Amino acid sequence: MTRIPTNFGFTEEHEMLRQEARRLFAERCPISEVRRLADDALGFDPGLWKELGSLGWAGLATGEQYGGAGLGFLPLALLLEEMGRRLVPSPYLASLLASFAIDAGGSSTQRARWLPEIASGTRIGTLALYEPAGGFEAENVRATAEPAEGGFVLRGQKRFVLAGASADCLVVPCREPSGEVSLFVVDLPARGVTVQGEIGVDPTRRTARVALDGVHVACEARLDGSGAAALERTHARGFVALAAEMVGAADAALVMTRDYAIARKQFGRQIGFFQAVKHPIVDVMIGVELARNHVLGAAAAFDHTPHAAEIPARMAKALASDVFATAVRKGVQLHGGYGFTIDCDMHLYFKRALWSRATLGDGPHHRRRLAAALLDRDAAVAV
Amino acid sequence: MTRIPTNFGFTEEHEMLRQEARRLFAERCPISEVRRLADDALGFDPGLWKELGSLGWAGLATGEQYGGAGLGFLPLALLLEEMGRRLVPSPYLASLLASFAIDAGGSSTQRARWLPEIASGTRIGTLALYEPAGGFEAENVRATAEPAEGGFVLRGQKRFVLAGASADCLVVPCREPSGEVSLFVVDLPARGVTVQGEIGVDPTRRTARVALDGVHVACEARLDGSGAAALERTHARGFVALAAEMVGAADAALVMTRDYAIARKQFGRQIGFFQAVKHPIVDVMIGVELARNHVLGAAAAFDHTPHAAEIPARMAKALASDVFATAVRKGVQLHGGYGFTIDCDMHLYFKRALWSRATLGDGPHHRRRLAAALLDRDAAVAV
Amino acid sequence: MSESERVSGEGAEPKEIAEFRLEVRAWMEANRPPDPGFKLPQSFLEVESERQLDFLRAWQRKVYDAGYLGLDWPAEVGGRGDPAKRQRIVGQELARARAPFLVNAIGLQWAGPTILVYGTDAQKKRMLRPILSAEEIWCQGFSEPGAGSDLASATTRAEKQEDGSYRVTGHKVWTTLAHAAKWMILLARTDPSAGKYEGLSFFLFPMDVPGVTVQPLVKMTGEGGFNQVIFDNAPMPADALLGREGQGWDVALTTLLFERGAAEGSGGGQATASGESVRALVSVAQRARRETGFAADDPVFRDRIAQLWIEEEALRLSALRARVPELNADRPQALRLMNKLVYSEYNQRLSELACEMLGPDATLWLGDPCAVDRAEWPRAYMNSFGMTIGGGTSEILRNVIGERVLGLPKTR
Amino acid sequence: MSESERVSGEGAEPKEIAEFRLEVRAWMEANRPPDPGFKLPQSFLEVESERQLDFLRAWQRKVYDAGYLGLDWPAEVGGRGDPAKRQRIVGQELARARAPFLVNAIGLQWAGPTILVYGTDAQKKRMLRPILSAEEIWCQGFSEPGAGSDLASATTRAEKQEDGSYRVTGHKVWTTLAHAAKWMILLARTDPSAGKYEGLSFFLFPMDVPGVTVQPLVKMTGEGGFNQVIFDNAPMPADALLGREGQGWDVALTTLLFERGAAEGSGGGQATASGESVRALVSVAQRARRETGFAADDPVFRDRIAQLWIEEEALRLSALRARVPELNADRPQALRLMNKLVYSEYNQRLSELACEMLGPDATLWLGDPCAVDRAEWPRAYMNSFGMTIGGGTSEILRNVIGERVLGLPKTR
Repeated sequence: MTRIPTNFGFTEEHEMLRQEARRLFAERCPISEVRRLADDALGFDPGLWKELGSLGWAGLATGEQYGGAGLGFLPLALLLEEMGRRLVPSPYLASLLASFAIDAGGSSTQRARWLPEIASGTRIGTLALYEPAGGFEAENVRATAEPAEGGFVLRGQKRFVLAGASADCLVVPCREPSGEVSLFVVDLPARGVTVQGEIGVDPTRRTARVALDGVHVACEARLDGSGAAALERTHARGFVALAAEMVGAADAALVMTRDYAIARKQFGRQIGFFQAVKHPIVDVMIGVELARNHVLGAAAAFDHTPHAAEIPARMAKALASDVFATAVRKGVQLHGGYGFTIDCDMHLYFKRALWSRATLGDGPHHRRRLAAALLDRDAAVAV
Repeated sequence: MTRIPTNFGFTEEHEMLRQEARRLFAERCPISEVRRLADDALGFDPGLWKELGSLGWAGLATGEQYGGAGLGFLPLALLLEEMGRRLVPSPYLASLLASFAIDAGGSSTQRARWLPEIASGTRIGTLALYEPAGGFEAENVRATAEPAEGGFVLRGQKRFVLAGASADCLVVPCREPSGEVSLFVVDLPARGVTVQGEIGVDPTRRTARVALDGVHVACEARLDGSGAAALERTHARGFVALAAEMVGAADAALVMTRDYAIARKQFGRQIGFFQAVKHPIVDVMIGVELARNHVLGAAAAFDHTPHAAEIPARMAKALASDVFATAVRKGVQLHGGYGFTIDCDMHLYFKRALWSRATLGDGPHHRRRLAAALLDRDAAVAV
Repeated sequence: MSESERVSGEGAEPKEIAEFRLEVRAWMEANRPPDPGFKLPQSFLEVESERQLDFLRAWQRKVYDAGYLGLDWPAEVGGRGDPAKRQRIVGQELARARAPFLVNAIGLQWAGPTILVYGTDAQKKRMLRPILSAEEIWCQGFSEPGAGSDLASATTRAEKQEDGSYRVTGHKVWTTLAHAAKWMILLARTDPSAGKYEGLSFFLFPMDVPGVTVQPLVKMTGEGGFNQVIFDNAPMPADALLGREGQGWDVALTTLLFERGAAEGSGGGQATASGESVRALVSVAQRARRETGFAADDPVFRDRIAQLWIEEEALRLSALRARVPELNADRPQALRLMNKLVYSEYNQRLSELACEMLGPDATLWLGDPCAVDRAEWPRAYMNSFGMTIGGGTSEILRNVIGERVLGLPKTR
Repeated sequence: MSESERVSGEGAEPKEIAEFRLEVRAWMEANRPPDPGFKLPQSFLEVESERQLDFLRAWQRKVYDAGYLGLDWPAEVGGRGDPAKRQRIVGQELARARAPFLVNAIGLQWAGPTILVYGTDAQKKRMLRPILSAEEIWCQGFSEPGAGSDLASATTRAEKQEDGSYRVTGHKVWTTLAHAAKWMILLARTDPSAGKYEGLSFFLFPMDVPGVTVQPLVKMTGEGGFNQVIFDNAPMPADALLGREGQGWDVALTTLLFERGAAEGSGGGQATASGESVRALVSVAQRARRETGFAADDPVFRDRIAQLWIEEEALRLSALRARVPELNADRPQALRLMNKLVYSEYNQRLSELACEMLGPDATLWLGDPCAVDRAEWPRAYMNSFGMTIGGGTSEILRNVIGERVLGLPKTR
């Protein structure tokens, strides 16, 4: 029987990290700072990014042999929840996805080459998730890698590349003539790579279109492992990383709404007196707590039963997507006219929710896979 | 452009009928009578049934040339809503389905043979909807009709036959050796036909299993028209007839809950003061009114644009199914412990809702067809 | 039936009405203005710039000059004294033609009808025609920072002067079009010593007096269009009063009935032609890429689209049924009072569903070259809250329906 | 992972615990009673007949004699003084083995734990062991016809006599198992002149005294199992009092915490092994015929089943997380207070979904030879309201959570 520890493997060290993260982001990234960065060209605070690196948080889950802290996924989830709570604009998630991908697909030589700089925060990595035709799974990859002298030539279009305009290193899935998908690591800037920032609905999260127009890379730039398998492992980790962030952000939206329901009076009463206000807030809280359960469960699964982590990971992303969407929908509605203005901070959470739900699969997407795992004997997903 | 009249074709005559129906059923079928009949072997009041016949209501929509009142579908919907409101236990719906089927599939000779007695209420008709393998559409028919001397031999199993144990005349779809489905009219009792009453969740609505074990019928017992086409037309009318009943019953459940919310006090207040009680009641009312719109719209469509009635009919059944289910779910819940007992009348509506949703297609069933009509170019359904 | 027929607005119509419809349709076809080359707002709630305003005023004026506005208003105030039905037809054909909306919506739909009920002859003569022609734009001064859902708690003060005129001091918010308005329908307190409701009066306030400051507010979409208005001892003539002093709450409730679509008589029909929205949703579904192909092929989304179609059709049927009293005998007010609530929530779910189906494509915003339909869907989803909050929040409307239609006890 | 592993109850366990689990599992396998040949109730809420009761008492006795009940109760009252964890494991294995439920649930889960908190040594000695052995069945007398959600309005009177004993007069309803009970936990008013809350006291009432009339109520399923109890000057000894006079509301709140799964310490674990229900739902889906094949192949139903699976797993994880204080630091009470609400509503949706998928097959009732699973699903759906209403309605629980966990103002 494969099981996670009854306490999720939670330790005092994790608790200290959680508290430290909450303190740091409260101090360094109040909502005024988020608003400043929303209008900033770069879109994040390089000082804070550097600090995350020096705290060892950029490589929290990366193995110690590759310069990381090797603490595992659970503390990472706790950290991401705190980042989500403050909507911290940061290339953190982007770099995380790159390190997951290199860790999953790279040989030890390749890991040793790229992971330490990402783990230290010296370089920002990212993973090219989408293409214009949609989908993030390996079967959706249409970009090509043609063998060429001393390496490969990459061609294709990528979209919604997190922190694309800031990244120093891009992990990009391309299809080889054999039909197999491989992951290539491209150090940026590179000849033939055009990066164009996208104008996104969520101003706290920057993405870019990346055009690969005959990009020459060396043989070693191709990660050794199966690209499809590495992508699958990377995605599963990405589901939970993003879900953790979403749970934190949904919780913050909930607390903001709760506070408003206590402060605001109408008809001579605090509006939280009215069950039409109170009960939706309670339902959001319940959803947030249940989604948090799944984030913790999935994080523990990566740490202890990684072969059985895909289902918990999909559950976490599915539930977090729906819960966050509800939290901000109710958040705007229950703030009334004020909630509909740019003066109210809720809109920042609202936009983050739109982005987060859409990225790396929404509720229907993951439930489709989960149903297959539950209902079909010959399900492709390992249960 | 094909359109229903802006007032649905509603006339003063319809209004008088509606009022008369409401009065009659209030008087003849109070809830005490429903409870009595729920425990009755026959399951309905033959006296009331006879009266419906003599009022001309058993043949309200049947053409005048076949002994009916020829008033069309709209007044029928209004009448059925009033029957639903009181949960009137009656073979009315069963007989209606039989007359729809004979009207849709029969030659004028066949109509003249069977419809007048059904329209006058002298004989109770019914239509065999389901078989053990499920489904009510023509493609689900597995019962067979083999040509035999002077007619056919019918074999098969039918289930959920409305008023099966009381019916004098059964319309039964069977598949001929050619693969085509035809409708056969079997006068009951008949040799080879075994009728066994089912024990159903809804005690106000009786159904039966009917076994056809080599039943000989004459050639004229096969309705002339295409069985599949006749079934389709019959079903569409059945959707709306049942939906009309459901809207009436859902409205009654709503009113009962509203009355309880006004009468019952807790915490020193009428419970209807609390929005957790008030708002669900409002949402049920909104649902009931929207479903009523569709019943009226679909009824008017049968009267004025019958070639474009299938979509309105499916909409009516889909929405009524969901609304009635919600009305009784909230009805039981908001009545508290009392609502959970057999002393509270709500359980009768609850059980009717379970039966009605399941019969002739539920929300997902009809939405699947509606989506095809809306989204697929080559949809089989005429839009 | 073809698609265009399926989504049409009305039932079978008498010949004269059908002819009128065809006449309007032909006119729209011939006169619908071309794309102005700059971004137009999605509704009158988001009008920001002078050029948007000029363009939209010109369009309304053109419709009015063609004889298609104020059809059901009396001829002596600029209308035509026709039945309300004809005005509705114009509204439907406007929507069908995808013509621009009528910018003076507050005048046409809320202020004008209220003046028709409560105004003196002089007020009607003065105010109504420029509403129709869009010469004078109107705004509404009901909500205050401390009185949103609880409108009757308004504290903006209209103090009577010795000469019978008034001085206004206070603070109104969410004031759509205040930056463009010549007039405001204003709910203000004339007698602070009277009861909460009895102390209120209703005014037709001239915006171009001293002591009025209009400060734009910005919506979560980044768009403008609504404002806060601060009154600092602003003068208002005696004849600005609509109805009697102390009758303000009753007058305001009448306005709210118009605002919530619960009463007829608007000078220009609302843009609610049936079928429009689900038709647009279908187009999104057919372009939205999902893992399994397009959203239009995914049974889970198909089920939800069909549900919205059912609701849209039910709303269309409401408009027909509302006009047959016998078919509303048990709850005469229900359909009208629930209309805004149902429509606004339907609209919110529809626009959110469009975003869901589009997935990452819905995360691109105005200005991005790859944004689907110029980011119309995330913008529509955000703007949908304007309707579920403004004009009575969904929560308040459920109270109103529960209390007025169902007789449930008051929650307050 | 195999299916049986996927749905198992707990995370990775220390060796001794894992061994204990295997031991219990083996015992269950060997001792689970065979089908008695008559209909068993779905839960302790629906026990009707003597033979059902006898069968279920014997089973509970067997579990107790085997050493698997009262594990976390002190040895001197019949327990074993083990950690609560072991009792939970028994509960999980009971469910896993599909063994009959423990009939004295009110004693094990609510009365016993409350007595452990508030009882005198004498009360603990007298009351607890027969709870474990099922020799003495317990019922709960909280609700009254006029005090359902508003329990503190109870008017049943316990009048103190000169000798210190009491006389009880009043009317309790929804009294599960009253027909079989030797004891009732009774909330009654001892001081009508004191405040609503302060006037209440909590008693361990002996059901076999004169002046007690138990009238069965019938559930909407037609099943019995609960009752009304009418007290007409019924005598009760002085030592029936639990806690102090006037402390009744506090004691009752403690009981409610146990009832809502918000506190640990039940003598016998609840039957909430994870995976059980969705597993049953899957089996229904695979047999439920839909137009397109089986419900298990219909993407719309698959989506809803997956959603329930997600919720079931979330509830399972709640049980783990609730025991790590740091992971509940922001809202220490949340998971426990929301447990009953979430589970009961999940359970209701699950049983309703089963009925929906089964379609007409779910309209056959107990006794019909073709009824699927002996009409278990429509019966389960109806019985699900027992849980969303009893022990605090879902509406009341949302108030409780909003007020106690989130600090929102009281709605009353």
